[in-house]
Order: sequence, then C-alpha cells, then structure tokens
Amino acid sequence: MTLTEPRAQLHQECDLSDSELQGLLREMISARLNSTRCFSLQRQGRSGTMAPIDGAEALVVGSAAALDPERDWVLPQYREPLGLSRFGEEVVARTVRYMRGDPAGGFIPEPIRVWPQQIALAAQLPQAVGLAWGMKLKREEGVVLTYFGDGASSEGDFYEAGNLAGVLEAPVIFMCNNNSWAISTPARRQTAAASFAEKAAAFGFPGEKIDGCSVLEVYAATRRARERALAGEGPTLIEAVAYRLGPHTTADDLTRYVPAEEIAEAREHDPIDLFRAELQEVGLWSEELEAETVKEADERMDRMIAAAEAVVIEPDVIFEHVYQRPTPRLERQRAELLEGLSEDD
Amino acid sequence: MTLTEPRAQLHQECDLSDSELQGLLREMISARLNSTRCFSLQRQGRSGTMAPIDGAEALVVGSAAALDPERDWVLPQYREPLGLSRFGEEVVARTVRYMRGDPAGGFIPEPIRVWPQQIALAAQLPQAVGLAWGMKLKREEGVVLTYFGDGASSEGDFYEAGNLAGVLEAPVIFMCNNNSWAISTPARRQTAAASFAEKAAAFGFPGEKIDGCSVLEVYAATRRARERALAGEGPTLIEAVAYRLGPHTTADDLTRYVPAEEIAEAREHDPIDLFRAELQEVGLWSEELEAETVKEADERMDRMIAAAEAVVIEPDVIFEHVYQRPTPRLERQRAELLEGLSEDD
Amino acid sequence: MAEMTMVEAINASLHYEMERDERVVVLGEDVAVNGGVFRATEGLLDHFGGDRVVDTPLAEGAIVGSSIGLAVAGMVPVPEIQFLGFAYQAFHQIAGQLARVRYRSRGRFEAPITVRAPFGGGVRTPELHSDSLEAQLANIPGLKVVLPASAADAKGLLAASIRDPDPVMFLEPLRGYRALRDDVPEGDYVVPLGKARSVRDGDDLVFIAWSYMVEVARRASVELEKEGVGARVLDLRTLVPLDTEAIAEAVEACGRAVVVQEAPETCGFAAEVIATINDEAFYSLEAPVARVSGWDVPYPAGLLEDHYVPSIDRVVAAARRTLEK
Amino acid sequence: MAEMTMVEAINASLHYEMERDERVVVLGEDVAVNGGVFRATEGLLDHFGGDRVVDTPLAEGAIVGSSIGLAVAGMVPVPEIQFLGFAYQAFHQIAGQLARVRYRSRGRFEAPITVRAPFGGGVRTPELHSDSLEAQLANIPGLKVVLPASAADAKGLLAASIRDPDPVMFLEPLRGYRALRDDVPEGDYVVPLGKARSVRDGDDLVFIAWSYMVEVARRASVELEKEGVGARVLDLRTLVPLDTEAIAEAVEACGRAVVVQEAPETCGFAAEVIATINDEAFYSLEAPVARVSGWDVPYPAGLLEDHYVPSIDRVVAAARRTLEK
Ligand SMILES: Cc1ncc(C[n+]2csc(CCOP(=O)(O)OP(=O)(O)O)c2C)c(N)n1
Ligand SMILES: Cc1ncc(C[n+]2csc(CCOP(=O)(O)OP(=O)(O)O)c2C)c(N)n1
Ligand SMILES: [Mg+2]
Ligand SMILES: [Mg+2]
Repeated sequence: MTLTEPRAQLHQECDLSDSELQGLLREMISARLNSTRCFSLQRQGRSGTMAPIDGAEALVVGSAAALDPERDWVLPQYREPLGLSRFGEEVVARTVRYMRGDPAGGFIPEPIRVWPQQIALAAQLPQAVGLAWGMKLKREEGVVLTYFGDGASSEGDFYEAGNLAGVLEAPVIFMCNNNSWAISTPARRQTAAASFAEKAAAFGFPGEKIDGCSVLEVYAATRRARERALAGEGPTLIEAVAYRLGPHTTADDLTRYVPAEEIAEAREHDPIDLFRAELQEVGLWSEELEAETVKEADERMDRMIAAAEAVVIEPDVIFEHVYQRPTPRLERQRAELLEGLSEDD
Repeated sequence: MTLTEPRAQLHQECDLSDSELQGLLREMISARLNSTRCFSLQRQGRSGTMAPIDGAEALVVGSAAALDPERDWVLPQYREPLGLSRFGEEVVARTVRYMRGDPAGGFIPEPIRVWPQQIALAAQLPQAVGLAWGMKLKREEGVVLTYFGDGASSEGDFYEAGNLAGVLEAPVIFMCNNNSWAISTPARRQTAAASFAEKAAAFGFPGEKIDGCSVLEVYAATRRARERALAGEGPTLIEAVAYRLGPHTTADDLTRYVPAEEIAEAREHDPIDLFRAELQEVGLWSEELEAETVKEADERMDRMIAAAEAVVIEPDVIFEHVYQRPTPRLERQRAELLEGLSEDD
Repeated sequence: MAEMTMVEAINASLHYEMERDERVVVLGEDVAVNGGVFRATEGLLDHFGGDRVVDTPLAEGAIVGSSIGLAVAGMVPVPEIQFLGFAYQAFHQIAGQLARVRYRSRGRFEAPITVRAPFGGGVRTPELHSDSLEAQLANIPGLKVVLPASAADAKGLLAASIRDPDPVMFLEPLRGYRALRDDVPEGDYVVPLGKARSVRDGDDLVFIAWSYMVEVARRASVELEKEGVGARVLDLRTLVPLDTEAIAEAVEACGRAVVVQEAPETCGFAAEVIATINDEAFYSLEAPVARVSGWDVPYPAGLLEDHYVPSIDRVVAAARRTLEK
Repeated sequence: MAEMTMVEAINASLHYEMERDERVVVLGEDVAVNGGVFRATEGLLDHFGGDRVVDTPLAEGAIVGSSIGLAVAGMVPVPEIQFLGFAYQAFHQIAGQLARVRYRSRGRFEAPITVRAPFGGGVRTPELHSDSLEAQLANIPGLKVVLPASAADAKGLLAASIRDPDPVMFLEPLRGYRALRDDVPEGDYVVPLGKARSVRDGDDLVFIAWSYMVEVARRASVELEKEGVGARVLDLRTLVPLDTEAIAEAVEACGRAVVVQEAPETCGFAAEVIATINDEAFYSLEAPVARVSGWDVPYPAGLLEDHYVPSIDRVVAAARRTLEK
C-alpha cells in the first residue's frame, strides 16, 4: 500500500477485499456508462428525458454496497437507479425501459428491494419512514435507505419525514446527494443552514457531512448509519457532497448557469477518476480491467436496450393496475379505446 | 427593588417604566379575562368553539409589547388574538365576533397590523415570510412576528417557511408557543429534537429557548430579535416554553390525557401570578389596581359582547368578498338564496 | 342488530377489523390516548396497544406518506385526517402518491389504505373543518371515494374499505356522527363498494345524494309525500366506483331527478352525476336535472352555515320546480 | 401584430406587465438565472433585476404562501409552479389560503396573484408533469381558472390575470408552448376573463374545449367539414368565471355538443359543462352531449400518452356518433 495515512485508515475501516474494491469501481464505471448510453439514446430520439448520473457514482455505488440487498430497501429519487445494479441488474434494465416511456419500467420484480423512481421531489421520504417503521413493527432486521437532492431538501416532505423518523426512531438512512445544483439553483440558495447535514438537528438524530466523491467514505458512513439503525438507535442523515458533472437532464442546458471554471474544477474531482487512481496506486486496477469493464457494461447495455426496444406495448395496458380490479367505468373506457383503435384499422 | 439578581438584570434590560410594567400585567389579566368570558359564552350556547389563552398570556403580551404596532405585523394562529389588544382593542372585539360565527370577525380594520386568525396550523408561516420579504423589498422599517404552537411545528409549512426566511434574511420572528400539548399529543411526541429552538439550525438563523411564562423574558427576547431583524440580520426563532393551563378548546376534555399532577404543577407557574407577585414585590401592584383592571376588562367585554350580539347578519353576505366583484354565477346563486328566503316568509 | 350512532358504528367497525386482521394499524393526530376528537377511535389503544394505534406528529403529509410505506411493509393502515380540510396538507401524498402506488409499480406494490376524515357542515366548526372535497378526490384516478350516510353503512362500508386492496378516501359526515342513528348488524358486516342504496321508493322524481345530504333528501321526500309526490331517494354511497346502473335505472323510472350535494356547485360531484345521466339516461329525462348545492363560496362562518348547506326547504323547492317543468 | 409561439407570447406579456407595473414580481424554481425551464421568464432577470425576479428554494408551498405575504405587502406576485402536478405540494396554500385571503379578511386583504403553471400531455414528459388538474381547481371557490389556447390569448389573458384583483390559476399547455403560433397584438393587450372565444363557426354541432384541446377540436372540425358537417368550436378560455351564455347560445344554435378535455373523465370540468348545458339549454338538445376525455387512469408513461390524450380521430368519432343520435 502506498496510500496516505487517512486513505489507508479508510481502507482499513471499510475492510473490503480486493475484489470487492474492484467491484465498486466496476459498478461506478458501469453506472456512468449506462447513463451515457441512455443519454445518447435520448439524443437519437429513441428514449425520453433522463437525468444523467455523472458525478453521483461514488455516492450511489458506495451507499448501496453498504446495504444488504436481501434485507434492506432503497427508495431512489430519479438520478440513482442506473447505479443500483448491486440490487439486481434488473433495476438497470427496468430503468432503461422506464426512460423509454414504457410503463413496465416501473415494475421492479420481486425480490428486488428497490422502489420505482420518484419524480416528485422528496415525496419518497415519508414513505421511506413508513416502510422503516413497518419493518420495526414486524421486527424485520433491515434498514431503508432513501436518496434525495440538495434541492429536494427544501420540500416540506423532507422535514415531515425527518421529524417523524426521529420520533419513531425508525431504521432509515436519509442520503442527501448535495451535487451543488437543483437544475439552475445553486445549493447556497436552497438554504442558509451551515450544511444540509446540520438539518438533522431539527429531527434529533445525527447528521454527517461526507465527501460524496469518495466511494469508500460513502461506504463507511452508510455502514455506520446502518449499524446504528439496526442497533435500534434510529435514523441518520448523510450529506454526501458531490457535484453534478452533467446537465440536470437531457432537457437542460447547463451552460446557461454553471460557471465554466466551476465545472472544470469539479471534473478534477471526478469520483471515478479518484477511485481509479487509488486502485491503480495499490495495484488493483489496470487498463485491461478497465477495458473489460467497459466492454461488459456496453454489451449489457446493448442487450438491455435491445430488449427494451423489442417490447410491444399494448395500448390497453393503460387501464391495468389502476385498481386491483378495474371499475365498471374503466371497463367501459377500455372498450371505447379498443373500439376506436379497431376503427382506425 | 428587592428582586433577585437575575430578575433585576432582566428588568434592567427591558428598561420599562413603572406604568409600562403595570400595563403588561393589566393586559395579561385582561387577556385571561377575555378568554374566560368567551369560554363561558360558548358554554351558554351564545358563541362557538374557542381556544382559551390560559397560560399563554406572558408570551403573547410580552412579545406584542416589544413590537411597534405602527410598523410591525402580527400573524396569529388562533389562540393569541384575545391577548393582542396592544395592537388595538378592535382585535379583541373582532375576535369576539369571530368566535360567535360572525364572518365580519375576520375583518380587522386598517390600520391595525394584525391578520385574521389562522385555523390551518402553520399555514400562516410562509405568508409571514412573504410579508417580511415584501417589507424588505419596499425598504419599510418593520418586522413580522408570527405565532405557532409546538404541534404546528411538525407541519411542512413551518420548515418551508423557516428555510425560505433564512435564504432571504427576511425580517421575521417565529414565536413558538410550546405549551406542552397539541390537543392530546405531548410535545415530546412531536419531535425528538433537543428543543424546538434547535430547529433553527435547519434554517441557518438563531433559535432561542426562553421562559414563556416570564413576560419580561419574552419581551426582552422579542426585542432582541426585532433589533436583529431591523439591522438586516434576518429571522429569529423563539421557543417560549409555557403550559396550556386550560383545555385545548371548548370542545376538549383535558382530563382524558393530562396527568392531574402535571397541570397542578404548571398552575404553580401561572404567568399572571408570577408577574403579579413580582410587581407586588417592587410595590407596583395592589389589590386596587387588580380590582380596577378586572372591572375595566369586564366592562369592556360586556360592551364587546353586547355589540357582537347586536349584529344582524344578512344571509347574502355569504356571497361577498369571494371575488372583488361577484361572477355571474355567484349573482345567480345569490338571487336563488334570496328567492328561497322570501318564499319561506 | 343494535341501534348505534354513526360514530359508534365506525368505532365498532374499527374494533372489529383490528380484531379480524392484525395487520390493521390506526394512525393520526390524537387517535390513540384521546380516542380521536370525536371518539371514533376510542378504546383502540387499550385493546390493541401502542404499536397498532399511534398518535403521530402533527403532519398530514407524513401521515399519508408513512402509511404508504407501512402498507408496503405489509400493514393495512387506517390513517385519520382530523378534518378533511386538512387533507389539503397531504394532497401531494394522496393525489401524487397514494393514488398511484399500484399504477407506478405496475402492480408490484399496493396501498390497501383507508384514509378516514370527517367533513361537512351543520355543526358550527371553525373554518376548514367543514369543506366538502369529494369532487376533487373523485377526479384523482386510483382512489376510491366512499361516503356512508347511515350508521349501518358506516360499519359495512368501512369494513369493505379496510379490506379493499386499493386506497379509499372514507369521508364521514360530522353532522351524522351523533345525529344519524340506526340498526347496525353485529359481527362481520360488509357493504360492497360500488353499489348504491335505495333509501325510499317513489316514481315521480329521484333524489340522488350521498353522505348527510341523503338524510336531507329523505326528509324532503317525506315533505313531498304530503303533497302526493312520490320521491325516490338514492344514496350513492361510493362516488368511485360509481353505480351508474342504479342512477340510470332510477332516472328511467322517474324521468326527473334532483341531485343534492353540500359541496360548491361548480365542478362538484353533482355535475358528474348529471353528466352520467346525460350519458346513460338522456332519453328518459322529462325535465332538466336539478342540482342543489352549497354555493360557490368558501365554506362560511358558523352563523351563515344554515344559509349555505342545502336545507330541506331548498331541496323541496328544487323538486317542485323540477316537477313543474 | 407579430407572429409568436405561445411561450414567446407569455414571455412578452410578462415583460410588458412588469414594465407597466413595478409591483409585479416573478418568483419560482429556476425562473431567474435560467429564465424558466421553458424560457417563459427569459430575460426578466436582466431587465428587472434580482429583487423582482427571484429563484426560490424548491418548495411549492412556500412559493404560494410567500406570494400571499408579498401581496399583502403591496406586490403583485406571479409565482410559477414548474409543472402543474407539483401544485399538489402547494394545495393547502392554494385551496386553504390563496383562495380565501379576501373572504377570510372580509375584503381587508386581497391576493392579486397569478400562479402560472404548465401542464398537459403530448410532449413525453416524466410522470406528474402532464396532469390536468383544472377541475379540482375549479371546485375551489375564490380562485379564477384561466387556460389560454392561442398565443394571442396567452398574452391577453395573462395580462388580464395579472391585473385582476383576485387569485388566478393560469394554466399553460406544454404542447402549445411551441406548437401554437399565431398573431399577437403588440403593446397593451388585455383579453377579459370570463368571455369565451368563438374559434370556428358551424351549425351542426359545437365542440366545447379549453387549452390545447381547442386545437384538437379545431382540427377535428376541419376533418368534419370534408364530410359536410359544420362544427362550431368554442374555446372557454376561463373555467371560472364561466361564460355560461356563450355555452347556452352555441348549444341552442347547434342542438348537439361535444365537450373535449384532456383530464380524466370522472368529475373533470366537462361534467360541469354538461351540467351547465342541462341547466341552461336542456330543451335545445337534440342528442346527449358527448364528452371526450382522458381516461380515469393516472397520466400514463410516455409511450402510452397518444392513447390517453384525446386525438383528432377520437373527437371526430364522438362527433359522428352525436350526429347520428
Ligand atoms: C415536487 C417537485 N417540484 C419540482 C420538480 C421539478 N424538478 C425536477 S428536478 C428539480 C431539481 C432537483 O434538484 P435536486 O433535488 O438537487 O436533485 P438533483 O437533480 O440535483 O439530483 C426540479 C425543480 C419536481 N420534480 N418535484
Ligand atoms: C393543518 C391542521 N391540521 C390539524 C388541525 C387540527 N388541530 C387544531 S389545533 C391542533 C393542535 C395544535 O397544537 P399546537 O400547534 O401545539 O397549538 P396549541 O393548540 O397547543 O396552541 C390540531 C391538531 C388544524 N387546525 N390544522
Ligand atoms: Mg442537486
Ligand atoms: Mg401546543
């Protein structure tokens, strides 16, 4: 090891095997690649609006790695799912379908403990608390982790959720992706609080601000929070400081509001580059591994995109899953739709 | 002066004249009396549901005393208006009408800078921030003070308001009446935060926890917050710790949930008794002053109640003030109502 | 059978359902220690303990939002919104979330949640306590909207709602809590969602109503009987799903209809009833359908509410006008 | 006159009104530096500065709530909700507060606030961006509900809304932002609230619509013309206040009507239009009024939306059926 003392300590705390460390980098690289591929699909008109993950790979992959996919749940916002393959490749596959505009993209099959992405900012947070509360009532060994952004933290839902979680001592981890921007609004205009982590004082549980570009720091902090939760010590708020390295979504033009120097500087702290350099330093990464990772990820995406594009969506699935059984009025409407379509033929 | 050192210091900080000190006690006694009178009106079937002020007199009177009625605004919740006579006796008169179910009870005439009471908990808070923001934009010298309860502090509106106020550095004072109860829910079940004052950390401005049963402490804290606001230093959250000495409202039975010892103990710290004792100690209060205060307050209430009960409410005022000018549909509905009433005759 | 007030019937139904299914949990403001501000949840805490009957912090959004999480964890939550007007504080969780749990996840998750909330005028509550929001809720696909108008139905429809796999907004008339009293079947009693109830027979005209307005319409029909008019009364019971057939049948039989609602006229659910009649029974209509509503004003202060909530007189007058057409 | 897209017309109107009245302030998410995610507020920050054009924290409740305070302080706020679906996050401030400022204070205070929000389908937005909530808003007394269907109207109705002393929900069709382009008068241009617009003449049938569905109805009428059917198109423009007279007149002239809305069928505003026709023009009806709506399902994923939003074909088919009756 040629790492500096603090890095070495972090490696020690994390206590991950070489292949686990390599796995983290592999997932980060794949996450970025998944995102880049979906971005260009959108540009080609083959998919809908999407929010690139660039810059959030360490915080998504690192936190997911600290969870137990068989016991813990994840409630994402919208930027994270392409990085959640640890919970099952199907999460990524479904997200590809979701972005295409396929309703079945919202269906993440059992036993994967990941919820569909949430478009309404912070709306998933009280739901995460309820889920954690339910697990506690049922004495299930597990925690709930939920992602949200610096912008989402301004919503009343964040506060109501945090406050309720504190009162219930629910086993939930609030993972704030502070990527400096909420579309064009900088984090410093979201709040005058000293930090987002500081907001945990309003809830009566710990808040911790960490480097969200360091996958190991994220891993370690999430693991500590998970242990606290499992020990019955309640929720934790983690503010993972990262930077949104791409536009907000495919519909956004970041040059309108992000200073060029700022993003250039942020690119110097690209979480993937940082971790790659670290693993290279300790001899755990090579060009071959990189090439192999990219190739695998690319092929996986080829398959997922092909599968997504092969799906034929029947118009009348629009009426499914509104209720367990359609109401008479929905049956009538379904008939109307089908009749109209047959007239068109 | 025979006051203890800290009390003497407080008197010094407040720097109130003898008659001002007496005025505070007078207002507190009147506030309680107003409330008791309205309570019994309800019991006699002459008025509607009301929330007694008992226990909140120091925090309402003390904070209002630190404001400038010609420059500052007050946005109450629902428990405070009977104690806001400093802003004009009409506030009390209108509140009496309000409780009777008279729509005009919501009309507090110019130039009184008090808003109608707010039934939706915490809904007034973002509005207070907007008002303070507007005053700042217009460079008006003044602040906005808004009251809310320990229970209301759990609403998303509280947080959204506090967070926005922090960002805008709006001249607003959030006055939390922590009276231990939200109907039957104890304050310790509202939040796990160390205190309600602590929640200001989420907003990036100071929060202070004070004795809400000490009218001078409330006065001093409010004055400091007001000075900060006027100096452009932004909002303050004040948690005034008091105790709800009566039922939640006329519709509530507190014996179902308040331990008898707890309320008995709280009664030992009745804000009126405390301040009366203090003024007696320094020779500023007497039985004559007490009797005179009660007599005046009683007579004032007699007049207000008589005036309120003399009001004849025309049914079709129901259609007024929906819009500045009624829509054609409202005109048609008004005609329908009047026609129906004339048929009844 | 036992005679009960509506609030007693609701309380009995909650007891029964919690006994029957240990996944049922009750949460909300003042529902546990205090037994609810109207005693609807009285005794539940003692019987079922603090894990299943929970006083929450005062935040309607979190009450509904956390119920969704509880449901996915396998519970059957019955959250209470203390007064329906404060459901606005939770509209984003109700309309944007609760209604879409199943749709968004394409059936992976469901939200068998019954949100109970009292509403409606006539009892001199403060502002925002009385507002009738059922039309807004009925415009949100994915929700069911249920409004009992008798004690027996309160029990049976609440049981059906709690057992239903989909989210139900269960709206209870404040005025009916104590004023409505009737025979309630004991034991397991379920009234299926989506079936209207025929309250009274008659062939000259049909009153179509829900919640407390059923009682007002019933009394109006008693008045009209004195004049020799046979007025049928149809209680819709559930707005979603809507018993279109029962509406069509009644209009076909009578040829004339009066829809009575307490909500504001514009875009209240009465408009949907009229549109449904237009769709299903247009050619049977002998006169335009009348609607009697609250006015298009915010729910007014206490001393005005008798001029706001449709009265028996107004309903009778509307019926007479309809008969004259 | 200058040809503009609807979003350009909105932008021009905002510029004009801010120039005209220095009390006008624009606030919301990404409205200042970014000029709005659709460029509706482009250039305002440069022209009017950071005191009057403000990027707020991301909290819809606080955006609407603080607007009320700003109004009482003497400003004329024009808050933006980035997408109407997120107005649910502010429903308590809209329905419980904004709509009642005047009523609660009995005229002491008023809320001359125009809440702008884009909505509507056809542009493949993510969930909750496209939902049509106008019926829910129209059921809230105290609000005005305005929905332009052309660039010129967008300018003139927005001016009227901003100058109106009452709160207005100003709903802008996403699909129309760039797809609708027409001649917009320059300078001071106000279209009064409460007056419907006759888009096209015809005597066989009238299409009644608002927002982007006016365009769909218009195109349907062009199709029908080929079959020799004269279909009138009435753009309601404002749902509250509602131009009842124009509706009655059109139905009286044509005898047949089709109401077209993008919102779900149940309790959508089309039901109110049908109820209004029932009240005002029943005896002129030669056939039941048809309604063409979105289905009673949550707004679906992108690849399904063409099967959700009423298409020209569906509207034409409904017209043909109505003519056959
Ligand atoms: C309740 C709600 N309001 C507004 C929006 C529109 N919107 C989508 S993303 C976004 C910014 C979110 O910023 P942040 O929470 O920091 O997450 P990030 O995109 O940076 O990951 C906004 C305003 C929304 N989706 N939900
Ligand atoms: C938004 C909202 N939810 C619920 C209620 C019903 N309610 C009225 S008062 C009250 C308790 C309020 O407690 P607190 O804020 O501590 O004020 P206090 O009455 O103690 O002064 C509740 C739940 C309400 N008025 N508004
Ligand atoms: Mg962000
Ligand atoms: Mg309290």
